[in-house]
Amino acid sequence: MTAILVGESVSKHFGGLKAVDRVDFHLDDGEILGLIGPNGAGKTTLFSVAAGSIPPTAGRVLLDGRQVSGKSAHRSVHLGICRTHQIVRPFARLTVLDNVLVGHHYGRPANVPGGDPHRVAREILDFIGLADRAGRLPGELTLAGRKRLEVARALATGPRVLLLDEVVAGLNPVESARLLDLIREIRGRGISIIMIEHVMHAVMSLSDRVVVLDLGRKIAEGTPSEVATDPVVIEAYLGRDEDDVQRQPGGAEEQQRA
Amino acid sequence: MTSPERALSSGAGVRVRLPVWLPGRILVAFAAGVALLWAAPLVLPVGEYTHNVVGLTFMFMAAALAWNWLGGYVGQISFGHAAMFGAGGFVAARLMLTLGLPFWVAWLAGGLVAGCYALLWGHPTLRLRGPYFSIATIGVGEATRLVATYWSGFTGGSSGLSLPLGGGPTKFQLYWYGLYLLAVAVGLSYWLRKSRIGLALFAIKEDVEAAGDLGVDATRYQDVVLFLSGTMVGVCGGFYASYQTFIDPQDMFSFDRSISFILMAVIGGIGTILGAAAGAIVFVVIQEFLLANYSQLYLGLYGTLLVLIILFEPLGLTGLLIRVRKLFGYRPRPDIAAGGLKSAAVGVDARGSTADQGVAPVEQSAPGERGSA
Amino acid sequence: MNDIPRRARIGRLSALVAVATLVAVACAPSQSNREQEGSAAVPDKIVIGSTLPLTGAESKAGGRMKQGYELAVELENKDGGVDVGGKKVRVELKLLDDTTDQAKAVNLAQRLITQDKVNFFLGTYSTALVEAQSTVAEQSKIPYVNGGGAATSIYRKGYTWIFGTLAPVENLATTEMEWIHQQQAAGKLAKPAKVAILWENTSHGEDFRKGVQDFAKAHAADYKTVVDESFPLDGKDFSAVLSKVRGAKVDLFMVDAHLPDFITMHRQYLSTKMCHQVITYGARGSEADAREALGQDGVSYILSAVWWNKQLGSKGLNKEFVDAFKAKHDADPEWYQATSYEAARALLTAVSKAGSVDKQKVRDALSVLDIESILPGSKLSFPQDKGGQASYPFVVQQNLPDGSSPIIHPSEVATGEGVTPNPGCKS
Amino acid sequence: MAEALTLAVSAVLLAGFYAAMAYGLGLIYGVLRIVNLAHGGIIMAGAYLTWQLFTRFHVDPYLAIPVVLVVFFLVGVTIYYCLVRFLPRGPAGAVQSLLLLFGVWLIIRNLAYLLFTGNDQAIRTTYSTSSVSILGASYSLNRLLVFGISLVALIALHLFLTRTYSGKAIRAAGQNLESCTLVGINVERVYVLTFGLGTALAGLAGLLASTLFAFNPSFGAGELLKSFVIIVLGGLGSVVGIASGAVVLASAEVFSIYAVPSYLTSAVGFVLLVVVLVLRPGGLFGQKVLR
Repeated sequence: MTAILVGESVSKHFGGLKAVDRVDFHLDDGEILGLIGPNGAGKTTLFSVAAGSIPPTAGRVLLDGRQVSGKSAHRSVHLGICRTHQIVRPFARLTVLDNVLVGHHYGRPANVPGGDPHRVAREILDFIGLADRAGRLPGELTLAGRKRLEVARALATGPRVLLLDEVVAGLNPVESARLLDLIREIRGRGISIIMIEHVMHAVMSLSDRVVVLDLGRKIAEGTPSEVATDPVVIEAYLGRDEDDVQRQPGGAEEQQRA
Repeated sequence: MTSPERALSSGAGVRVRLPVWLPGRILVAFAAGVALLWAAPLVLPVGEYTHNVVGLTFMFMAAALAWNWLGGYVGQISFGHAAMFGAGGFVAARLMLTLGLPFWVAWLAGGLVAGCYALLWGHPTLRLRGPYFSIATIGVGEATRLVATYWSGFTGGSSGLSLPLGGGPTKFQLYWYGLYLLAVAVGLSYWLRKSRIGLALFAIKEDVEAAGDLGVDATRYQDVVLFLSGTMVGVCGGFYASYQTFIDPQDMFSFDRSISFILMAVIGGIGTILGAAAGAIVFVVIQEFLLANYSQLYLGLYGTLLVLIILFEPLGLTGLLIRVRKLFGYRPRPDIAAGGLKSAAVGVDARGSTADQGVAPVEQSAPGERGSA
Repeated sequence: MNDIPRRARIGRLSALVAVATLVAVACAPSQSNREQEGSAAVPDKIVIGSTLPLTGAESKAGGRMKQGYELAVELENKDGGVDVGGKKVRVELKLLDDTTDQAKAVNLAQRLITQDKVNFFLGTYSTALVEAQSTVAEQSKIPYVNGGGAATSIYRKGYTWIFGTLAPVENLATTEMEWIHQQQAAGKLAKPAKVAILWENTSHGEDFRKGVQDFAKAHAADYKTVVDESFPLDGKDFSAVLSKVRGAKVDLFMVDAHLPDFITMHRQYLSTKMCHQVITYGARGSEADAREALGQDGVSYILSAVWWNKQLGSKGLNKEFVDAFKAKHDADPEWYQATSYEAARALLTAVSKAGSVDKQKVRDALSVLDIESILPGSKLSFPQDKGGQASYPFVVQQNLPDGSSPIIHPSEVATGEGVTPNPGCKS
Repeated sequence: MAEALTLAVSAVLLAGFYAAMAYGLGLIYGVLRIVNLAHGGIIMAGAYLTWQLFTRFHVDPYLAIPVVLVVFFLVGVTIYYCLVRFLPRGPAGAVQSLLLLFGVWLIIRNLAYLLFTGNDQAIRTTYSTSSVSILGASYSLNRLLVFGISLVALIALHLFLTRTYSGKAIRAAGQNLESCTLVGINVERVYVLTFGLGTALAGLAGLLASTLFAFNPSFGAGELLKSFVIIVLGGLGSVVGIASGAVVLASAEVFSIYAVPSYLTSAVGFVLLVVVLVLRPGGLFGQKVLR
């Protein structure tokens, strides 16, 4: 198997805080890679760097050998890598369909053929299971619905690599089970996936491989079963609680936007 | 799809495929409207004064629409559009005075200069959002006004510039040029709103980062919109110069001028096409009415209007219209009701997939209620 | 539709705009029938249009101008109206409020002229508004007399329908300089004298500055301009400019400012213990508001020049005017009422001299008008070489510690003796 | 050299007034994250109230301070309860608040026109033009007083925000809303308090202005814009920042006389504003929130 996405000693510092610290990772073609770690491990930050939302302090991320890090988010999307948000952020005053159309119109890499946007968008909604909601506002959907919408929008950009940030978090068992099947099907469509998850059974059941971050460093990597038994990982999870650490990267990002 | 020009030039009989976002009926209605307004003064017995004021109103409508592209579509409230209005006006006036260029060339040139000036300060400041951007625009506007007033070499300083009388078109003729200005503005507005670009702009307005994560190049689109907006407002400035035949920096660049654009758009319904235009009409009518009668009350009236609109009907006249139509059983698509845009999805509805249209309970949500600190 | 690159769309869009513009330029029906001939037949009523800033920043001045216009019309109507070719015609004044706003001043003039078809026009107040409004009058070829626009820029445009009773602000400066020159000749002032000119950045200020500088240049041996700064309206802190003046050790402190800036600046001037042989703020200083805001000591010995002063009102026309005004408002008129009164009177006189309400005839009458006047020099005419702007000396006043402000120049109307150098300065 | 020193001192004195002018705007922004466009109107109203108290009841402007503070605190509370309260929170709300409060400003201005006409008013006390001499140069007593009062206000505000419960609540609300509600702070009350306080401070600025300048109903526009510049220079919503921002602006204006024609000195501030916004959105002194 060839690696489609490669991270070379990626680092992201906010002031003194090393949110991500020299992390190497790779994602093989058609693979589902689980990315886990306690709060403040720097998972989301790593996503943001990989998706080009924020530039890395050092290191780089390559998609098929082409650099995607340090560019603006929209460029990365056009190169075929798309991320979803932990807290869903749909365009509240656009219909579900229009939400998807945004991704389809503007996210597609130049080489991906368009076809009739509405048909494509409908297909995606069918596939994701929101077809009957096409004309509604995101606000009228359930949380599960909005999470699906988040994924649908990302799919509409015709990505080759999909970065899913806690898509099943907050869903009831039934809903999350459905969503996990969905993710498998997505992989079935030849899209490689990295997923951040706190819901362990989800990661363990779905991932081919798992990377564990703690305090910005990669502390373990391997098959679900391997990492699950890795003492370092267990220590990291039970050892400390860094809720406060979690705050700062967020805070720092806030400032950057402001 | 075929180009708008062809679409326009297609006479009766000729079949032309129009873009999804441009239904034939809209095009026809548009053409008809322009034609009617074009012919109106030739047949109707309107007083010359009214005639002229209507011409001026056309220009204000165009300007309000142009402001709306930035303020309404992208959600960047500019308190500094007077800077472009003035720039356009003075460049145009200068070109007419010193080079004796034909007025419309001068207008376009003025507009382009204004557009470029807008880009000059806009490109960096558009990274800011919400109040930050608004504050920046206030700074730009005021700084521009002061410099312009001081730069008597170009603007004639405090004594302004007077155009040679009888040079350009008369106020009477300007009616039609105002109409063309408006037509262009409406056309652009429709394009910016209903074509896919509209989708991108709205996405940017709703959540700039999320838009970026879906591949929307926010910077580029905001720049394009600001440039168009600045250019259009600049051309309006040129028109104004020709209309008044005397312009002076204190008036052209005044803060109140910037405000008037905002008022028009907000009164009519920020982010809507007909709204902004209607707002301009209301604005002018109010002024014309109060002018003769209660001139000492007009400030307060605008103030009250602003307050009421923001509190009770953030969509302004458009919102009111929606409410009224609801009384008569009209069920707007939820996104319209929420002040969203009825975009490419029009095409879908046309394709008969309107099953879910409007069944949802429509709660009138103020634009951006979703926003969280 | 979706495979067309965005650039192409934008390109096509610009094409569309271009096409639209070309079409636009192609056709615009030209002026339709406009009845331009002011029918020579004598009507039974003459309507005079006018706008004034009755609200907004200039409301105070506007209100005073209104009194002047109205008084003149009233007196004219007392004996049945203006005599047009032997027929007495009543005069009606149609006066609207332009709220100190250029665009409104223009639009209202438009309305009065094209819609209400007024016969003649009396101008608004403050240079900026008159400047904008006069273009309308010129375009629609209607006699336009104003008592509120002083800037020469208004009259330098080669307009032929615009007349003004306010002498240029240059004269204000010149008249003051004349008096100063006399004092200097009498050895009371430094020679050569170092001059500081501070002027508000408006046409008013520009003209003042020009007046002082021209005079100083003309007498290069006697005057040296060492500070020449403009300042924006409604400044909050003048310490920078003032310290420049202090640094330059000047003798003549020549400022042109409107009331709020005068008060703010002079307070700083006093509280930083500055003092000069001659202090003037142009037209400011003699008004009650100034004394109110700065105190008697604050304004003492300040030189001010105005277009008219009631102290001129002892004889002839002046007496008539002042008495009539007192009778009506039981208050003393100020220069605002005087210049506006004269503007209206000049227009009406021109009408009866023309013996017709024909606009062209009246304009001609105005251009050759030369009448007795209440203004200094007691003659009023609108010399064509001055573009229709009346020109006469100002009256220079000086505030004295006893609260009086006698006219000290020109000597023929002087009611008191000027004091210089400023006794207020110790050491 | 001596001249430069004199200028420096007058710059600092001016900064005093500027800071007083900006506190209110900064406080409200820091907590509610809305820009109070009615600020200029309140300053104007403050000046008129002081003037009325002085002319009708012969209350010395500086003795009127408590009255003005109380009155405008209530005004602020009213504005909040009747209007601002209904705005949606967050960015969209921020934009709407701009328009809403601008409307309020227009109304206040119009009221002032109706009540007091457009004439310029000024307050002259026995000491209006008296002066104090420092290092050889003499300075306006009024300006010194204004500076002193502004300083006191700064310290008082600082103590209030750091020492009292309500003050800490305000700062908390300014920093992190969620956790506020978590620890059971009544956010609504905090907002009312803040808005009232901010308005009261604006009223105080009006009072101070009335002792220095002549004013009319359109007074306040310039003050509003300068307050913007200041809170942006100082980092939106930081009290100490505001003071520093005021000093920067005042010095820039006073000393720019050497660089640009004195007419353009006020433009300097606005250029500064845009540049800082773009280069250092956090303000010259970093983004400190009410600390």
